[in-house]
Amino acid sequence: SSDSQADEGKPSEIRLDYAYYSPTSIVLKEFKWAKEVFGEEDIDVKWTLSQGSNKAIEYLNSDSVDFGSTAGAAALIAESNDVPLENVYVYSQPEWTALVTNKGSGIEKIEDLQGKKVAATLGTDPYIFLVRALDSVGMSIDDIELVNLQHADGGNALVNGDVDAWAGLDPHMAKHELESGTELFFRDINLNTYGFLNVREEFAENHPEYVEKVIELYERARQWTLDNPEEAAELLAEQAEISVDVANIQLVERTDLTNPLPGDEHVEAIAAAGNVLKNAEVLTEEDDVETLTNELINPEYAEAVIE
Amino acid sequence: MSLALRDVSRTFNGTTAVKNVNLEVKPGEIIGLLGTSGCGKSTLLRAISGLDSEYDGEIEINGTVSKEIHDTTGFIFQEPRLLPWLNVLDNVTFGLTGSRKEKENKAIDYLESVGLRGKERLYPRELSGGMAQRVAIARALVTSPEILLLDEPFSALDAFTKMQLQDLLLEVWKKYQSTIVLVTHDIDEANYLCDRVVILRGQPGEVDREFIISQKRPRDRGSEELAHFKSEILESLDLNK
Amino acid sequence: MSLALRDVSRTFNGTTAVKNVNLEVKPGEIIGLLGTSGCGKSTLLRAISGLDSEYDGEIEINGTVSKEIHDTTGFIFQEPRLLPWLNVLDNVTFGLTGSRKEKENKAIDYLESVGLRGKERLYPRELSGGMAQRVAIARALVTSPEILLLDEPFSALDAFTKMQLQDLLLEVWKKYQSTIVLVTHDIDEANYLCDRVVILRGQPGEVDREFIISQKRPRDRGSEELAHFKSEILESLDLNK
Amino acid sequence: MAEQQNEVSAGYVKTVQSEVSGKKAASKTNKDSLLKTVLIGSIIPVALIVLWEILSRAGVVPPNQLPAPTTILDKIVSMAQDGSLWGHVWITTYRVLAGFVIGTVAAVILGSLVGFYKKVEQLFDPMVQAFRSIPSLAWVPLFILWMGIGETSKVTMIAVGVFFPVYLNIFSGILGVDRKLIEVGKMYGLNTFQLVKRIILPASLPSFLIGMRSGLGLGWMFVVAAELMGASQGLGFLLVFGQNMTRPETILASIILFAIIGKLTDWILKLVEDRSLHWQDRVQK
Amino acid sequence: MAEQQNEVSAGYVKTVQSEVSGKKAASKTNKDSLLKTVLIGSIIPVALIVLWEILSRAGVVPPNQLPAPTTILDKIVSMAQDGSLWGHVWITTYRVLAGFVIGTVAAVILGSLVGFYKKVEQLFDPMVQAFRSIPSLAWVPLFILWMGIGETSKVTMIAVGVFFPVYLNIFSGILGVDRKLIEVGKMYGLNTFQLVKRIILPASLPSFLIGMRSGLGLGWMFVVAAELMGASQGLGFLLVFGQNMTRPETILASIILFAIIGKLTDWILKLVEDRSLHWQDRVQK
Ligand SMILES: Nc1ncnc2c1ncn2[C@@H]1O[C@H](COP(=O)(O)OP(=O)(O)OP(=O)(O)O)[C@@H](O)[C@H]1O
Ligand SMILES: Nc1ncnc2c1ncn2[C@@H]1O[C@H](COP(=O)(O)OP(=O)(O)OP(=O)(O)O)[C@@H](O)[C@H]1O
Ligand SMILES: [Mg+2]
Ligand SMILES: [Mg+2]
Repeated sequence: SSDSQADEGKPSEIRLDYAYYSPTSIVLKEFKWAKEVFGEEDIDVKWTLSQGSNKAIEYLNSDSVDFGSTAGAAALIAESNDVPLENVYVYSQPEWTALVTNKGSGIEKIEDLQGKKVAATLGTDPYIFLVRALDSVGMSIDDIELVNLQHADGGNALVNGDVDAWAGLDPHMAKHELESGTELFFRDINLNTYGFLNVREEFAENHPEYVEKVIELYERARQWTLDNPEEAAELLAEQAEISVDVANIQLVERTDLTNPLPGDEHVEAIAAAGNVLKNAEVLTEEDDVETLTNELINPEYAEAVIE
Repeated sequence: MSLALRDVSRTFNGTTAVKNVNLEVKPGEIIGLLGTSGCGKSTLLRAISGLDSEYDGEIEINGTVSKEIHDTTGFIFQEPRLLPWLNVLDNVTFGLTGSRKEKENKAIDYLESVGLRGKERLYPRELSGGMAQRVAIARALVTSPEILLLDEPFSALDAFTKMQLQDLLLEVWKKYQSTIVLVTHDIDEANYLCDRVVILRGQPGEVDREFIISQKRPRDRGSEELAHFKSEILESLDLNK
Repeated sequence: MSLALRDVSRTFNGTTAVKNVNLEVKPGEIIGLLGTSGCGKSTLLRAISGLDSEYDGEIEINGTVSKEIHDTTGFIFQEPRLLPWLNVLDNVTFGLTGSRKEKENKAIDYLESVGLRGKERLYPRELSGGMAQRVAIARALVTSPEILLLDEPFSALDAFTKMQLQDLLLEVWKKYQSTIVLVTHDIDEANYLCDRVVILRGQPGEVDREFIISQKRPRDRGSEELAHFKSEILESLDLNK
Repeated sequence: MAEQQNEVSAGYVKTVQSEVSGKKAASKTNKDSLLKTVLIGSIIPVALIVLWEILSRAGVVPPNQLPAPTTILDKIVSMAQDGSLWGHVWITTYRVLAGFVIGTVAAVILGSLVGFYKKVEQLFDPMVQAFRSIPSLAWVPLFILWMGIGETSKVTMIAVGVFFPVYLNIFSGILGVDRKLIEVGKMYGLNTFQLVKRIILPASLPSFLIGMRSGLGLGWMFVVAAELMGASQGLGFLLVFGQNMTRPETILASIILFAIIGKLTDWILKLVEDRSLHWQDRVQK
Repeated sequence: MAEQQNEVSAGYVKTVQSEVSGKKAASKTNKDSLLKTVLIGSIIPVALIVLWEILSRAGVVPPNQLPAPTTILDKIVSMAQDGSLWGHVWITTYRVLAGFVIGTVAAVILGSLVGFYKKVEQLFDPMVQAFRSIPSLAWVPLFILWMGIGETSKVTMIAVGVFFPVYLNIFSGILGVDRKLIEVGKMYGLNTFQLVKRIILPASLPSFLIGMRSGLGLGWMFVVAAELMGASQGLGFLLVFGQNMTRPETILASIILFAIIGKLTDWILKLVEDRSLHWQDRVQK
């Protein structure tokens, strides 16, 4: 909106999102560092909760936030639909999705899924993960019976026996693991598509230096989290109202915070995801994955901050 | 069927509408119920019909005391109360049972009698006030009830039609020997039709007087005896008295 | 106000209800409209009132032809048509303007006249048929309309109350010099009240005869002249003729 | 029907005949006026769509947020061509209609009982009223738990949506039935069931029909929640899919399909309404 | 009021007084019967809850999907203690009420115009009927787009939900008003506005009130969609949050709060209904 394009490149307001799948955003919000930094310049800081990648993109698309946290693949899909966003920072490499089944179901590897009912939410990271997992053993989505369920419902459907397997998502996945004894029978952190911090293109154009300032803040939060993993898990547990155990699994075991700089590995991962998506007709024929990926990922700002 | 009211009273929210009404009606008798407006005539009819059961006292029909509705009772309400979603014919056949054909034939007979032949397909909203009342009359008479409760049945009719329908009522009465209680404001009508005229008076309404009219039917509407009754009845209605 | 009907006809879905009615009413005149049930009396009143504008022909009120509703016209409908969500008092004050106090005082005066003092707080569903009709009469008279259209206003009243209200009507008429068109089935009533009685006949209804009653008011209800008119009117209503 | 008057003596059969021919003539004018109604009714939507198209072409509304109507139309046409459209439309319509029938029947039964018996009202009504404000999405996990993810849970979900407005309208319709008419039925010795069928339902029909129309609308709304339960086809699925994929033209295509089909089904009910309420003494507008 | 009859001559003022004292007496019996009503109305819900608790304790329902009522109660109590409960309840109630008022007012205005003028009906009604079947979730992206994620879009979303049933009921209520009563108004020279106010609205009040109650229910349902638009508080938020975080007791706590508060607000409307429809000539049950 016009607010964010006030005089001389200084925005009157910076609108950030926070999400329970982006622990650093929670840390940042909780310690009020953004307020501290931008408050000095008379810039308002506004936080909005994103309940999922699709919501974050909706907010970016409608100019309701300036920065939005999404999964990498979601950002790619958004890019292909002309949502004006750029990925400027990688807030984590999470292993938030894996393939899950009930103990003793007899499913031990991907091939066992042949003809089975598998729950996933179409178009989300777990779905992409499922497609890529199947792809890795030469199967396709047509070899299984996909049941489209929301993440939480998918987990419950698995426990109830309505489906045989589930492309799960944390914290649901961790919780079911702890409480219902479900098992992750296929995991591969490299098939997850990273956590992308995206900025609205218009904001980046008008206030490039503030993009950098936000990245600086994220870096500060990342450093703090790396230094204080336990406290971070507690903070997450408290904020997301999940148990500390679940938070620990999610944050300590399954999140890698070491590489925040968008780079070749991310481009590759996204391109690979893009190709799978194209085969699954989530992306259309006209979409050129390489171009899209390059348009999406812009490491300049992060490079300036992180050296 | 015989009918007996014993000490019937009715109170609405603390206001008594009728008080201690006693009345014995022999089978086949026609009773006229006259009284000033609001003295409880309709209330009494509702009690007799069983629609209202919150009266005090006893009502005995054919020897049994009950507050139920007798389905051998026909009621012509003070308003036509036609069912607006049914046309004239269906309104008249409403209370009949049997095959469609039979019911309609019967109904058409009575519609003929009340002068509404050819109006079978009209809906209540297309009727004039008097036509609606005549449909209601046909609807009640067609079921040949053993007890007939009539609440000002001919009030919305012109003098001539009224006479015709009075005669129709007598015909039905003769044929089925119905016991009839007729509420009316038309003293001539009461005199012409009734064996006995009961005058209610006051608020709460109480039985004031009874006139027995023993003249044989068919009666002469202009007879002197009836004229004499008329002036007496009129006098007993006078509020100033 | 003067009133003139010229060649007024009304057709419902292809069926003509009244045909070619012509009528001139002088200011302050009381016209009685008699006719068999369903011959179009109410239809005519509705046309005069302006509620129905789909008639053919012209209706002139005080020299201007229009199909609008005149708000100096009062209408007592054939049914009471009380607003069920208003109590008696509020129903009567419905058409009045001014301060609440004023309106209520006026209304209470008229309620007194129609014998319903003390019933101000009752709701329509708690009224007897005649009481409802009297409320409707009070509601129409209280606005002192210049033209009064009455559709069987006293039909649900006992003989005595009826006479009282006929006299009330004459009082109002005297005071405000209203022009009155009165539909009634009671020939005595027409004779007692009207300057002129118009008889409608047939289906579609057409003006059949007119009787001019020049006797001065107050009239004697038992006078021989009126009795003579009565039998003549009765005869002209006879359907068999 | 002008002749009828002169032939009153010819009577009953004649009347019916002339009424029939009258109906034929009426149906012709009906067609004309239907056309006119449709035309007038299209003015505003068409104007809005044209405006929207112009704004889109002029670049005022960015296509990534609100694609132009032609883009959406393209989307719908392409879905129609590859055949997927019919699948979505058909399965959703089927679910809504099935849920509608079940929900309406349940509402009629419970609504009549509650409207008629004070004890039943006191027992059930408070609970029903409390359930009424639970959002459709809240039912989703419970329904999956109780009924799994098959068609049963989907149709039941829609039935729940339909139930409440129908119930509410029936209940109040019955309460509003004029005592005078019920008494007529009682005088003819009707038992409770007959009374409901012959007096109460017809008398409360206006309210009932509005309840049905409200309920049908809600049925369409509940489809989304229903199709969150393991559907892979349907308009609600299409909508959520479009939202997950940030595909505005899919979202808007599904919205427009909802509007069109919803309108069509409502129109059928409205026809029924006009047919069955012709006896109402309405003011001519 | 037994004395009233004997004091008719004392007249008007007296009548009012005795009516007042009559009301007092009535209010006492009212209280008793209210208590009784509440008790009877609780039988079924209480029985269900007890059954549920027993099943939970016996392990028949898995606690990670459907926690026991006591667990849910604990959750609500703990939310009440840490104060977050009031925040959720208050903000949602505020949104619903604001949306309810706006939606109702809009529906009354458009509904009256449409009910009254044929031209307006032909212009607007078809479009409104089409919009009626668009699910709440479908509006979310559009509303975010048009109005951002502030309170405006949330309240508007709820207003949209409230609008349709109120509109539909008003419209049909007006059509169903007895021509006879409207004519009375016309005879007294009322203009259109007065006619609506003094005759049409009171006469269509039963229908209107049911529309309001339906609308309020829908308002509660639309809250979830509304609070998908960037809310961080509210019952709808709580529900979706619980779903996203797999917290069944949060989900169920929010459902129960929806039911309770929804029921309370409905009960207020029902009281208004009973008050304002006492004139109806209803059958005593
Ligand atoms: N709305 C309508 N639609 C169709 N026909 C109607 C309508 N209103 C009246 N009619 C017909 O017009 C004729 C005259 O009706 P109207 O009400 O004027 O009679 P009336 O003289 O007042 O009779 P009554 O003394 O019984 O009240 C009747 O045949 C009636 O069926
Ligand atoms: N439902 C009711 N609630 C309260 N009061 C009522 C009710 N029904 C009737 N009343 C009262 O009972 C009294 C008698 O009414 P009823 O209808 O029996 O009179 P009526 O003799 O038939 O008069 P009319 O000749 O005017 O029809 C009236 O004072 C009326 O106000
Ligand atoms: Mg009476
Ligand atoms: Mg008439």
